[in-house]
Amino acid sequence: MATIISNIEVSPSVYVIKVAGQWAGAMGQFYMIRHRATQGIAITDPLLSRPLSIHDQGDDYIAFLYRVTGRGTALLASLSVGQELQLSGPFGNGFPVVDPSESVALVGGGMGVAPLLLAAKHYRQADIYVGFNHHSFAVESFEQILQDSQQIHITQGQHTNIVDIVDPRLYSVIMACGPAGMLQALATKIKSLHARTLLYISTEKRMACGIGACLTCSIQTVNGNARVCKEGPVFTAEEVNWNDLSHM
Amino acid sequence: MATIISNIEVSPSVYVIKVAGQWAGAMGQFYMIRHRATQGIAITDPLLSRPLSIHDQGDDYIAFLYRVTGRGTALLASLSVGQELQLSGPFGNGFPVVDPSESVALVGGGMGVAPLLLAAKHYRQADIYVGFNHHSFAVESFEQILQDSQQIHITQGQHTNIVDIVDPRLYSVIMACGPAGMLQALATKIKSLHARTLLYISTEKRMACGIGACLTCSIQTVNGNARVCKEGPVFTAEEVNWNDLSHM
Amino acid sequence: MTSLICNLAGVALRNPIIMASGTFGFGREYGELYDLSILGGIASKGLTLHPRSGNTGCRVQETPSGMMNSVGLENPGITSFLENELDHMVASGAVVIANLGGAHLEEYVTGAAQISESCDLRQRQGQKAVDLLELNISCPNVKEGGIQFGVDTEVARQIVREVRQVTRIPLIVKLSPNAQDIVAMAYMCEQEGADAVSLVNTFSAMKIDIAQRRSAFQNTYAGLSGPAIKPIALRMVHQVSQALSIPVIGMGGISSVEDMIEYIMAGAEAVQIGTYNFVNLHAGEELVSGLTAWMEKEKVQSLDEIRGIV
Amino acid sequence: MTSLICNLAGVALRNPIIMASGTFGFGREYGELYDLSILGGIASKGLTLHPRSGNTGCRVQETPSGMMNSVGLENPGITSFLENELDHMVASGAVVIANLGGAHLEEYVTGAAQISESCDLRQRQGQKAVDLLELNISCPNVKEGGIQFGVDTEVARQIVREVRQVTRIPLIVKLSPNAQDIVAMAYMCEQEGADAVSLVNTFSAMKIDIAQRRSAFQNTYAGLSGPAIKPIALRMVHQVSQALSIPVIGMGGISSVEDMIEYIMAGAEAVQIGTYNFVNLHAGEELVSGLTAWMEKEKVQSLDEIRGIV
Ligand SMILES: Cc1cc2nc3c(=O)[nH]c(=O)nc-3n(C[C@H](O)[C@H](O)[C@H](O)COP(=O)(O)OP(=O)(O)OC[C@H]3O[C@@H](n4cnc5c(N)ncnc54)[C@H](O)[C@@H]3O)c2cc1C
Ligand SMILES: Cc1cc2nc3c(=O)[nH]c(=O)nc-3n(C[C@H](O)[C@H](O)[C@H](O)COP(=O)(O)OP(=O)(O)OC[C@H]3O[C@@H](n4cnc5c(N)ncnc54)[C@H](O)[C@@H]3O)c2cc1C
Ligand SMILES: Cc1cc2nc3c(=O)[nH]c(=O)nc-3n(C[C@H](O)[C@H](O)[C@H](O)COP(=O)(O)O)c2cc1C
Ligand SMILES: Cc1cc2nc3c(=O)[nH]c(=O)nc-3n(C[C@H](O)[C@H](O)[C@H](O)COP(=O)(O)O)c2cc1C
Ligand code: FES
Ligand code: FES
Repeated sequence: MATIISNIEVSPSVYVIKVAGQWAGAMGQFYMIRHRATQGIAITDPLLSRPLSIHDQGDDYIAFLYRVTGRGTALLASLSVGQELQLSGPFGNGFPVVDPSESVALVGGGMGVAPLLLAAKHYRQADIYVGFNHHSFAVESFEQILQDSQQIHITQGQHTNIVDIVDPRLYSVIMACGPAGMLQALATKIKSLHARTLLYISTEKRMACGIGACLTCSIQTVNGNARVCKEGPVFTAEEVNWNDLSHM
Repeated sequence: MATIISNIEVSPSVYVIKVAGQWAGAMGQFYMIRHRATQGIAITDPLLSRPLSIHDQGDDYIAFLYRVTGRGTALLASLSVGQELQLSGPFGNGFPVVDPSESVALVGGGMGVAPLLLAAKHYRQADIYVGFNHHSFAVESFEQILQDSQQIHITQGQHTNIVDIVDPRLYSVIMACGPAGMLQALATKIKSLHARTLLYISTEKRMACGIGACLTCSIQTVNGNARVCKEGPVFTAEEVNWNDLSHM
Repeated sequence: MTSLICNLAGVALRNPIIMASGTFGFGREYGELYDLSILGGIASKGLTLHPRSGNTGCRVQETPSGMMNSVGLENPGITSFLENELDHMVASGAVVIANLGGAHLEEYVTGAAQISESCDLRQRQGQKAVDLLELNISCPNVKEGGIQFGVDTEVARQIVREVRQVTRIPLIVKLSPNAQDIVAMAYMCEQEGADAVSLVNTFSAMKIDIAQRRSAFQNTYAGLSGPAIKPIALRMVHQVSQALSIPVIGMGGISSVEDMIEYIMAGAEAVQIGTYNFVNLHAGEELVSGLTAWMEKEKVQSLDEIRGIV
Repeated sequence: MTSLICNLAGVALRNPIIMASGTFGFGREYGELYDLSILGGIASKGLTLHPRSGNTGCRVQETPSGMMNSVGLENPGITSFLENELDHMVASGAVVIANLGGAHLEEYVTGAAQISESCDLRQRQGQKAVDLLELNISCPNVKEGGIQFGVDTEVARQIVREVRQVTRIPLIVKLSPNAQDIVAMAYMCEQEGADAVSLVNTFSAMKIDIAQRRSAFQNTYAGLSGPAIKPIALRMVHQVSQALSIPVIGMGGISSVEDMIEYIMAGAEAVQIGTYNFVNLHAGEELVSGLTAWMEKEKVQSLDEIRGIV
C-alpha cells in the first residue's frame, strides 16, 4: 500500500497522481495500480489492476500521468491526499538505453507523453515532439528538464498531427508512444523517406496480471507471440503486427 | 446523494456520521445507506444498501450511530468529510407515539441505543436504560437532552445486564432496541413479574430493498408474516416469534 | 422521433423495460416513489395457487457484485392477488404480467386456469386484466423431491403444454439458467406454443457461514442474481435468441442503460430489471429516461435497428 | 500442532493451496515474487500436443467482480514444456500438476501418453516428474464444430477412459461448469478411474462492445472467472463432493482464507486459486500464511475436522 501525496487535474480529465515512497523503475516501465478503499476491506469491483507508465520519479515519490477513460481511472481521480493505493511494479522492459552518440527523438501523442518524461530525463539532448488533439498537458515538466527550449516541438488541435512535423532522417533512434494509428503513421513515414531510423514504440494491451503469467496481453510479433507486460511494452516497429496492435 | 459533514469514532469501532441536508424521519425509522465512490461511477461491490436507524436529526443534518461489523460499515467508516453517500428513506414504522399520561422507559443494549436518542427527544420524561458490554458511547447525547440526570441508568461490562436493572412494573410502556436475546429477556421479565407493561421492540433482519418489495426481511408474527422494513422494525413483544428473530 | 415501443405476442409495451418478478412486489411500494405508467411492464411477485409464507431463516446474503435470495415464493396466493392486487397493477398503466409458480404440475395448471378464467370474466365486464402470463418453471418440484422443474426439458414440457391448454393469455415461459440445455429448453417452449421466453431466473448457488459451520440458508442453496451473473445470462440470451423465432426477454444483472443495450443487441425484444431495483430505488425511471437519451444520442430511432445485431 | 497436509491420490501436498492452470504460467514469474515451495501445488498453463498461439483480438475484459478471458490455450506445446519448463516447476518444490487440453480426442490421448512416457523415463533416471495430470475437458472440440467436450457426459467419458488407459500418473479431471449435469459428469470420472476431480473451469459468458456493435471477443463467448462466480462454483463443489468418494478440488473466485474454508467445508480436499493471483500478486503466500493463522485461531488442528461439514 502506498499513500497519495497529491492528485491534481492538470487538464480536463487528465491527472497527475503522486504517491509517497521510494519506488524502483526505469523509463518506459509501468506499474499495476489498484484502488483498495481501505486496508483490509476486500472490494472486488473493479477487480483488476490498471497499468500506468511511470511518468516521473523522485527520491520519495513516484508520479503517474493518466486520463480518466473508464471506471478504474475515474475512481483513481476521486481519491484524495492521504488515501491509499495498491502499487505493483515496476514491470515491462522499458525504453532502451542507446549509445550517447545516437541522435534521439522522443515522440508522444496524447497520453503517450506519459512515459516520455523519464526518457527525456535520460536523453537530455533528445528532441521532443508532443501532439495533443485538444488541451496540452505535462509540457512544462518537459521544459523544466530540457537544456534548450528549442528541443521541444508541440502540435495542438485535431487538424495537426505530430508525425507531420517529425523528420525522421534527423534521428538514428526514435522512441514513441501514442495511439496505434499515430505509431504506424510514424513507421510508414520512416519507410517512405527511406530513413534508417530505428523506431521503438511503447504499446498498450489489456492486462490481467502485468507480470507475464496470464497471457492476456499477448501480441503477434515477427518472432511469434510476445507479452506486452514482459517482453514489452516497448517493441521495435519492425517486429510488431500493426493489425493486431489496433485491437485492445 | 448527500454530503458527509463529519464521521467520528466515538468509541472503538463505533462511529457517528453526520450527513448534510434536511431529512425527514421519526424516532425508530431507518434509512438505507449505500456508499458510491463517486457520482456516476457504478461500483457493484458492495452491492446492497445497509439499514441504519436515525440516531439524530437537525435542521440541516441527519446522524447515524453505527458499529463496524463488516465490509459495508467498514467502508462507511473509511469515508471522509465532503464525500458522498446514497441515502434513501425514511423507512419503517418507527416507535409509537403514546399518550403523555403513560409512563415510558427506553431500554437499549449496545448498538440498540442508536434509535433511542430520537425517542428520548420525544419522550422527555422517559427513564432511559442503556447497557454496554464494553465501552459506552452516545451517553452524553442522552444526558444533554434529559431534564433530570436521574432519568438515565447505565450498565457496563460483560457481567451486568441492562435488563436486570429495569423494573417493568414502573412503566406502562417500554420501547427497547438491542440484541434479540436481550429483548426476549425483557419480555420474559415482564411476564414473570406479571407486569402489564406494553413492550415495543425494534427488530433487525437482513434487507435488500428496504421498502417492502422483496420480502427478504419477513419475520413470523402472530398475524402471519410481516416485513421488518415496512410493518416494522418496531413490533410489540406479543406479536413476534422469538425463534425466528434470532435468525439474521 | 425515437420510438421505444416493443411488442410481445401482440401486447404493445410503451418501452422494453419490465420490472422483474419478486423484485417489485405488485408495484405498490415503488408506486409511492415514482409514476409506474412510464414503465414497459411489471411482473408480479411469483404467485401460487395457495398463499405461501415462504422460507424460514436467513433470506438474503450479499455476494461479490450479487446477492442470493431464499424468499421461497412468499405470496398471498392467486385468489388474493386477483382480489386485492390486480386492480392496482392494472391502474399503474404499465403492462401487467402475472408470474406463476408451483410446486407440482397440477398446481401450475389449476393456477393458470384460475387466472385465466378470472381475466376472461374481467374482460367480458370491460375491465383490463392480466396482459401476459409468465410461467416460472424454476420452482422446486416438491412431488419429485425438490428437483427443479426447469432443469430437464421433457419434465418442463409437460407443464408448458398443459398450462398452454388452459389459457389464452399470451404465455411467457421463464427459463432457469440451471437448465441442462437452455437452448433445447427454450426451443421446447416455442414448440409447445409459448408466445415468448424470458431468461434468466436466479442461479442455484451456495454460501457457507463458516462461523456456524453450516449453509447460510436453511434450504442449503439459494438463488444468485445481480451484476455478477450478467456475463453468463447475456450469453444464454444470445444463444436462445439465435435459436428461436418467438421473442426473448432478457435479464440478469442489468444495472445501466448500456447493460440493456447489450441484451437488446444480443437479440432481446425486451428486458427485465431485478436486483437493480434494490440498489437504486429509482431504477425504473432512470433506465427509461436513460434509454431514451441514449437512443437520441446514438441516433437510433427504433431498437429494431440494433436488436440482435451481434 | 496444526497440519495442513492434504492428500490427492497418494500425492501429499504441503497444504491444500494449488495455483490454478492458466493463471500462474509455469511458476516462473511468481517465483520471482515469492518462494513457491510454500505452495501446495502448481497447475501448469494448459498444454496441448502442439504449440498454440492462442486467440487473436481482445483476450480479457473486466466484469462486475469478475473477468472474462479468451486466451485460447496459448502454450508452447508438450515437448517444449517437458524440455524447458518441467525442471523448473519440479525445482519449485511444490507438487507439479500438468494441465492437459486438446482440440480432439486423439490430441488428448497422444498428449497424455507423451507426458506419461517422458515422466516414466525421468523417474527411471531418478528425477522427479509430473506429480498429477489434470485433464481439462472444457476445451472446444474442433472436430465437432467447437462444442465443448465437457458439456455432455458421454462425450467426455470417451476422453477420460482413453486418457486413463495411457497413463499411470494420478489423474485429475477438471470439470466445466457448463456441463449439462455436473454431478453425473463427476460421477462418470470416478467410474472411469479418475483419481480426483477439480472444478470449476470458467463459465461460458458474453460481453458486447456496444460502441462497435459486436462481441468484445472474436470468439463471441469467453470464460468468466473471479469472485462473481464463487457462489455458483461453491454450490457445484458441494453437490459433487456429496456424490463422489474420490477427492474433489474446489475453485472459483477464491480471494480470501474464508473463501477457502467455505470450499473445504463444502467438501473440497484441496482448492485452487486462479484470478486472485492477478488481483494480488502475493495471493499464494498470503493465503498459505492466512490459512495457518486461521486454523490456529479457530483451534482447528487438521482440516479433516471441518472438511465436508456442511
Ligand atoms: C503498459 C501500459 C501503460 C499505460 N500507461 C498509461 C499512462 O501512463 N497513462 C494513462 O492514462 N494510461 C495508460 N495506459 C492505459 C491505461 O491502462 C488505461 O487507460 C486504463 O487501464 C483504463 O482503465 P479504466 O478502468 O479507466 O477503463 P475501463 O475501460 O473501465 O477499463 C476496463 C478494463 O480495460 C482495461 N483497459 C481499458 N483501456 C485500456 C488501455 N488503453 N490499455 C490497457 N488496458 C485498458 C482496464 O485496465 C480494465 O481492465 C497504459 C496502458 C498500458 C498497457
Ligand atoms: C432496521 C434496522 C436498523 C439498524 N440500525 C442500525 C444502527 O443504527 N446502527 C448500527 O450499527 N446498525 C444498525 N443496524 C444493523 C446494520 O444494518 C448492520 O450492522 C449492517 O448492515 C452491517 O453491514 P456490514 O456490511 O458492515 O456487514 P456485513 O456482514 O458485511 O453485511 C453483509 C450483509 O448482511 C447485512 N447485515 C449484516 N448484519 C446485519 C444486521 N445486524 N442487520 C441487518 N442487516 C445486516 C448487511 O446489510 C449486508 O447486506 C440496523 C439494522 C436494521 C435492520
Ligand atoms: C428477492 C428476489 C425474489 C425473486 N422472486 C421471483 C419470483 O417470485 N418469480 C420469478 O420468476 N423470479 C423471481 N426472482 C428472479 C428475478 O425475477 C430475476 O429473474 C433474477 O433476479 C435475475 O435478474 P437480476 O439479476 O436483474 O436480479 C426473484 C429475484 C429476487 C432477487
Ligand atoms: C487467464 C486465464 C487462463 C486460464 N487458462 C486455463 C487453462 O489453460 N486450463 C485450465 O484448465 N483452466 C484455465 N483457466 C481456468 C482457471 O484455472 C480456473 O479454473 C478458473 O479461472 C476459475 O477459478 P478462479 O475464479 O479462481 O479464477 C484459466 C483462467 C484464466 C482466468
Ligand atoms: S498481463 Fe498477464 S501476461 Fe501480460
Ligand atoms: S427489505 Fe425488501 S421487503 Fe423488507
